[in-house]
Amino acid sequence: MKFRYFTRIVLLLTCALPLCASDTTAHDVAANTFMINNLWIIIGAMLVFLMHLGFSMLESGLCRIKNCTNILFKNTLTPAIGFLAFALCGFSLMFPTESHWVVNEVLTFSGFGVHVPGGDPMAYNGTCTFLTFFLFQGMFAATTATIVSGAVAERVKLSSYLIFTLFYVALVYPILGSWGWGGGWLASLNFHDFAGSTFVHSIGGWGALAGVIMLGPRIGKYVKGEPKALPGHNMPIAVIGTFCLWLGWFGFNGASALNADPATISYVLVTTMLAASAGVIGSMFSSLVFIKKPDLSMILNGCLAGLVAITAGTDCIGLMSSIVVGLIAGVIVVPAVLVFDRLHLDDPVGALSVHLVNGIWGTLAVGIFTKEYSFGTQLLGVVTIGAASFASALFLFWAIKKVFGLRVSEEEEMRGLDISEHGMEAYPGFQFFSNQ
Amino acid sequence: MKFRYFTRIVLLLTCALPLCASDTTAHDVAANTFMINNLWIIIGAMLVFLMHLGFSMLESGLCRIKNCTNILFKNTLTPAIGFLAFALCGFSLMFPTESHWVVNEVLTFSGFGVHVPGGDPMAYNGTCTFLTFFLFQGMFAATTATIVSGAVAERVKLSSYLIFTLFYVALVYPILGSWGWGGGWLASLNFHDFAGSTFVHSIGGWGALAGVIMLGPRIGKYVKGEPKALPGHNMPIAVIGTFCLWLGWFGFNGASALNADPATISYVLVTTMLAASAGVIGSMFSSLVFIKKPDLSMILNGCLAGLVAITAGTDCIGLMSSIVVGLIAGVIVVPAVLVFDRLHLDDPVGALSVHLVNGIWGTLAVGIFTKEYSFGTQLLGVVTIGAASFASALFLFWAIKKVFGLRVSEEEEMRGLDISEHGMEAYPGFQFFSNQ
Amino acid sequence: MKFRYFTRIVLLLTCALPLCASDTTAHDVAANTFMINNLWIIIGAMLVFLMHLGFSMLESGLCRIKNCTNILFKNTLTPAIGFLAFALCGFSLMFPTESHWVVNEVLTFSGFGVHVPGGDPMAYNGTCTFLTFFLFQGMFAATTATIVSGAVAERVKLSSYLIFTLFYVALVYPILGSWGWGGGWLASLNFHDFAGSTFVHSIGGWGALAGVIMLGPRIGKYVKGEPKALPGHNMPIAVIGTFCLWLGWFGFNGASALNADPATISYVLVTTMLAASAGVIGSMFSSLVFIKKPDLSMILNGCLAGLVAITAGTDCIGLMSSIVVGLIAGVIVVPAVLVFDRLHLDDPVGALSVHLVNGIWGTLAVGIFTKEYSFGTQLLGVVTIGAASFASALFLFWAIKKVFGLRVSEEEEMRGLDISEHGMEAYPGFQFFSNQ
Amino acid sequence: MKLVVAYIKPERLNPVKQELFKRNIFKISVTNALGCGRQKGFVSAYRGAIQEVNLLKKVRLAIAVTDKFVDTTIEGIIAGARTGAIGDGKIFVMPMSQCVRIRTGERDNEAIG
Amino acid sequence: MKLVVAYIKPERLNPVKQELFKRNIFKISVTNALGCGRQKGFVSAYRGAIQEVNLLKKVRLAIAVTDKFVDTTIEGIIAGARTGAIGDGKIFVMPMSQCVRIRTGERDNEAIG
Amino acid sequence: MKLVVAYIKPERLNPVKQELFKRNIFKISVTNALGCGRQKGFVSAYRGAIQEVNLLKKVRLAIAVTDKFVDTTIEGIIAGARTGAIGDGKIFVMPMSQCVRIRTGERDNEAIG
Ligand SMILES: Nc1ncnc2c1ncn2[C@@H]1O[C@H](COP(=O)(O)OP(=O)(O)O)[C@@H](O)[C@H]1O
Ligand SMILES: Nc1ncnc2c1ncn2[C@@H]1O[C@H](COP(=O)(O)OP(=O)(O)O)[C@@H](O)[C@H]1O
Ligand SMILES: Nc1ncnc2c1ncn2[C@@H]1O[C@H](COP(=O)(O)OP(=O)(O)O)[C@@H](O)[C@H]1O
Repeated sequence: MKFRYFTRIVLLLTCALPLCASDTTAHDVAANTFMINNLWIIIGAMLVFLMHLGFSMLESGLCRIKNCTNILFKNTLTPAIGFLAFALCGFSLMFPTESHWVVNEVLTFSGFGVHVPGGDPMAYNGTCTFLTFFLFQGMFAATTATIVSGAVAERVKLSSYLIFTLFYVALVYPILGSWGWGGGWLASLNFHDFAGSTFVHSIGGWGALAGVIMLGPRIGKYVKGEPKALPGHNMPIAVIGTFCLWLGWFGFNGASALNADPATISYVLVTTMLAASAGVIGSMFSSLVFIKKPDLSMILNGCLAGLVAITAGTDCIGLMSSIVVGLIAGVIVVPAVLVFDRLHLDDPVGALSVHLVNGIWGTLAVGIFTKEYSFGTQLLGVVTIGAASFASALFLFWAIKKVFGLRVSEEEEMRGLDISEHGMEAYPGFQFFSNQ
Repeated sequence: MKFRYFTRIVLLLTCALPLCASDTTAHDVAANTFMINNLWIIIGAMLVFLMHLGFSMLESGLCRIKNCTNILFKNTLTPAIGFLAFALCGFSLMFPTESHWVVNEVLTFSGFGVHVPGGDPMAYNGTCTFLTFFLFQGMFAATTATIVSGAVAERVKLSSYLIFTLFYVALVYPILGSWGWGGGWLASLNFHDFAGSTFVHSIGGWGALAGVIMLGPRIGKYVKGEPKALPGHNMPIAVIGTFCLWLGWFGFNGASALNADPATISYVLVTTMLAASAGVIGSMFSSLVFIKKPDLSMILNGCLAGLVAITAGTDCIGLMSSIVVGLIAGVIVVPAVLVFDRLHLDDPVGALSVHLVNGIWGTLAVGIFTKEYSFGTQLLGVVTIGAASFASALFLFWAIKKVFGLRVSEEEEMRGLDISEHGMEAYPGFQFFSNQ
Repeated sequence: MKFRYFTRIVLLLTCALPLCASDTTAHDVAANTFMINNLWIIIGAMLVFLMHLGFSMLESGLCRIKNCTNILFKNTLTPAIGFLAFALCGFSLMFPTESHWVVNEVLTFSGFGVHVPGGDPMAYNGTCTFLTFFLFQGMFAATTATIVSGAVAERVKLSSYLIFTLFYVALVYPILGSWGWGGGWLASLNFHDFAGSTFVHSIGGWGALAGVIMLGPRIGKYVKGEPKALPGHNMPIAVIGTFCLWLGWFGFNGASALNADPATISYVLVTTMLAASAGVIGSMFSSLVFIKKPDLSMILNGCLAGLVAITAGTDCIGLMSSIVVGLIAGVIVVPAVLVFDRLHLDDPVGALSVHLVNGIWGTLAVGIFTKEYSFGTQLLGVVTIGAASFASALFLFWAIKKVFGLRVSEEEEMRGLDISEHGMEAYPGFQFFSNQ
Repeated sequence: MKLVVAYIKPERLNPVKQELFKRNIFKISVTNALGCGRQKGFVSAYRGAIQEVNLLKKVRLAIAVTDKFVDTTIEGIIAGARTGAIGDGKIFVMPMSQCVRIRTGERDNEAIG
Repeated sequence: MKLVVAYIKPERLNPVKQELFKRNIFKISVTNALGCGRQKGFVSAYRGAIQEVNLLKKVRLAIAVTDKFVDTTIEGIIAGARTGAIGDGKIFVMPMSQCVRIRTGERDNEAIG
Repeated sequence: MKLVVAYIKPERLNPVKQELFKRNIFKISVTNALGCGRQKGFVSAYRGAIQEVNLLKKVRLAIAVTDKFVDTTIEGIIAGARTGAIGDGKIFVMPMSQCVRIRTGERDNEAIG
């Protein structure tokens, strides 16, 4: 009902104007500030949503043709399951209502389902409505599972992956997240993770590591101990994915300020852009040094590495330092990929090197490049969150393996998950060599 | 002229500040509110624009290689023709100037071309400038035609489709739209269609049904009465399309509030996200039940089904109810596809099941899940708009068929519209089997 | 640190409210206006960023399979190098600090590195923080190089292209840009280029022309003097690219207002949309006339031609005139492509016809369709900027050719840059005919 | 034994398969091919530049049969592939000296069917 | 001289290559193919509609060898390609009257290896 | 009649076609192929992991000719395909016992051209 709305609003406005008492005005000014902040966080939530498209394309592009539909399927379901799981359970485990904790600063829970607090919407947290906050956090939550998705691709059973996602987003991510962003004990220790180098990327990365270990490598990846190339099948969509992630990250980092304060958000976006750019450059040189050629998939990883690394300190690391943080992230992502490969940790898309390694690096970088935050506390956060998330993920994968099985059969894997799990191809009509 | 601008504005601001009279201030506060509302609607318009990319990719991904260029061509022209047609004629048929009607609450017209009303821009409707409103509505208008595009794909003549688009967007959509969003008789009856389950999706869906009937099925689709699979050729781009639509929908629904009121837009975005997520989940289970496998194209349809369904009541349906609405939408979209197929209504992309079936379901759901709106009125809207749009579309297609012909020749269809209409391939160099 | 933040802000707000002195309020009102303007420019910067994805996809889609990875690599590096180069050097060459010039209105320089001016953030230019302005300008800068990238594709050496980009963005673009947007001599003459028909697109286009001349055509493009078709390999991604550019342009033009004034930005977005739509339509008819068929790649060029052409006068050209400007742009882009081809200026993606020809047309159109700006001055701007940028680009390419060589070897070109420069394919597993 | 190789129009593959099935010939191998023959191709254009397409899309069939089945096979292919228009394609029959079924190691006449 | 042509399962290509290499046969040409044989394909569905896939993915090998190498070649192919399941494929041996190395113009036995 | 089959480098297809046209051979069928021969391929890397590419891109030509055209055909292919570098490819000539034009049913010498 579009047009009709106006007239009402016009009436409201014209009624409001003549009052003009400065009290009213002051309130209106605050309401405007609130509207702007709220709008920016809404925009941020949409940008984080875009990251799900990013992950879908990056992961499917870097996998083989025969598993493409399967990856797309998983990545379409991930935001759906993730958002619902977080909505119906996770949110209430992450953000204590009226600072109420079940176990002080460690565990909170205020019931299943979405409970919109009553009263003045501006009262909830002063910069956005409860539902805006909820939307933004829900979009965040789902990204954690998506990180795992890439690392376990091409061999994990669809159903098992979906069950893992459900529990990881409904339980593990929010409980650990409450320690920092919910105002728990890590927050009390002044641990600083502005937008989630640890709470999103490391938690996702540790989950990925657990998955990779529990699943083992893809058939044909290691022949007589030597890592073999199983090249990703579609570079343009991998690039689309990376650009969507890059763009989405401006919302991921920028709206994590939870307000639209011009100084803050412009600072955050500039450090984000500088670190991403430096990550690209760093990984290009690193790729030239370590693997003797400019590998496209490596600079895509390098870009994301820079973004992951700046995420923790995007609000407080200096401009020049953010270039350094990104550059280092880009440089280390390449040897990290090689090392994981040598360790026979088969990660088709480089999720471990990007999210885990640089999630850690970025969190520690806050302790190194700023005065306000101590390296010790940052390290403590990295270790405790790492231990807790890795243990939970290992347990989850282990339990799912016991009950449902984790991996498709050898025959299904050879044939490709597209045919064996979905009975359909990603590119019907196209001809391709299917001997890999 | 960037930098120079500043100085002027700075001057303006510094002049304005010292005045500080509370009258002026109250006006400035209102001006700020106006700016924010206007900005959100601008953003909404851009997000709706993104849906055109969404449709292009979804439709081309779900069609065969040999018609891919043709679909891309149509979908690139659709927003262009649609926007111009709506600008030069449709807008004036949809939104009465100063509440002036030619036939009361049924037909309005204020002349061809864009007529920007003079005076204070804030006077137009209190939340955005005339041109912002115009832009947003223009973006909407073009989506209606795009819905038809997918259903008639792979056999319709390019020129005939373009002529249909022209008339549908210039005449049918705006006249019917004026009954509700222009403040016409349906609006007076308190018919509620917040963002267009009926006015956009059903009108588009009925147009699609008319097209499908007038064209008949693609060659090879029904062999001895049995529906055969003609698989879509590129799943990654179909997923890109779906995510672009999903993202665009936040603007489609969110900015249909025509203001950036934090409570409203956060509510709308949350119900939209919940319904889409539930649609994905619902269609996954429905796909497992009805076709015994998790079909990717079905969950893409399911996601859109959830979005279409929530569109009418995204502002007023409860949070939990929005999950139910989306879930049902996702569940019904799969049998709907099967039923249309059994009826030999050949719809390559599932546009009927998504937009028509769920446009109806969503409009009725407002009557079911809310107290403010009556089921009877909602049904009345569904039926009258349905009858009027279906009849108009049938007439348009019939007339075009008489004058120009609707369908390409059998030989052209077999060869593919890419070669026969455009003389070019979508993927030159790639090899594919072309015996379909 | 999300949740903790709130409480602080809530405290701040609740402290602020009771004061209510109208002085404070007036200041707060101005601060809100500032926040909104700043937010819009931030959004604009993100939209301009999206254009890099657009260029990547358009250019790779319109080139051959065997060079696809290489183009993606270049286009991923371009924003990274471009942004860093502009940040560390270009910005300071473009925007004089406190109106200080080295050579009056011709050359400014305030040192290497990013220097954030201290003091009140609102003092910098009244509508956005220094860093917002910096971010927006940085995103712009990198687009100039991207324009060159498409024209020189499929034969330029990766390293040589990157070096060119570095110098073009760090030196040429900002120095020439300072003449207008930095407040230099062209600005003083009232030369009007709102968002960069000249400063971005022509400068890019002249760079492209220099590159095309210095490189010569691709092998096989001209056989016995006749231009041969070397068709682009992936139409869907070319369309994705075009839509991303189209969408990004709303930010490119809209946020070039450097404020979110409702009247201005809605006007700019409507003229932008009208010109783009008209460009599509114009190029369709032009394509039918000149090459006797509706060529998809031509309407993609036509769309962009309309956008480039309206860029200079998007704020001041009338609504109907903007349709005319776009229509003419769309019409001329087709013969322009044919003429460049006849002149053996081999431009795989049509960058010359889109950015150079229509950058000129758009700049002149401001002189034709408006009263405020003189055709003479517009022409002067076109000629001087054209001469300066073309000469600089020629010199750069010449120098790079001398020192490093510009073009890959014949063998590498035949094999494709993907294998010869990167040792990888864009679509491993897919089969394609590789005899082109 | 003979190997019957045929180049046909892609859209005739399904009819050919059906005609062969009718004649109890179930074993076929198919390859994508391009062909140039009397049907001399066409001159297309991309962005206004000439594109000589003289390699048209064809499908290559290979069918190994015993000598007495050769004529039936040829007849079946013709029944399915003939449209009467130029470009219908050719059938080539080549002598074959051995045939082995990989699964069983069977040879020649036992292996062929 | 003979041309040994084999249609095998795509995933057996690497083992076959290895077995041939072991037997000092290094020169092979490979083509993508589809095959229909005893392994009759499967009925799939897309959006609930029937899709009869009776052309399965295969790979075609062509190996030109001197007469005395024919058996070794066949044996090598079988060693690499046999899984024992239906669909393992066939080997066809055809007489070859000439062989030319394009690079040198060498003929027959000199050219074949 | 003979079937002349050649595996050549993809980028030599156009020159070969031209050389054959000069010699009045207009009918050719072309297939995509991969080949492994003396030109032993290369070791590439993707994300630092080894990728042995020993199947190089080739194009397979099949040309059915009457016996007296065999030499001209071979000569034409060599003229177009020879670069002198390893990997130029091979020509195989196989006896052909029948040839049928699908469109007309013409046989052998009438059908071949
Ligand atoms: N002599 C030949 N050698 C190889 N392939 C041939 C030969 N003659 C015809 N073909 C194949 O058959 C196809 C159809 O041949 P064409 O001469 O166009 O039609 P028709 O046989 O109806 O006269 C060609 O495209 C080519 O693939
Ligand atoms: N007579 C034949 N002519 C041509 N190709 C054949 C023939 N017989 C088998 N093939 C090829 O061999 C493949 C496997 O044959 P199939 O009969 O399925 O298995 P098996 O040989 O194990 O019984 C087929 O898909 C087909 O490509
Ligand atoms: N004996 C053979 N059987 C099948 N194909 C062969 C044979 N010899 C060569 N080829 C094909 O010819 C191509 C070139 O052969 P190669 O030995 O690399 O070069 P050259 O012939 O110049 O020595 C190979 O890639 C392969 O496709």
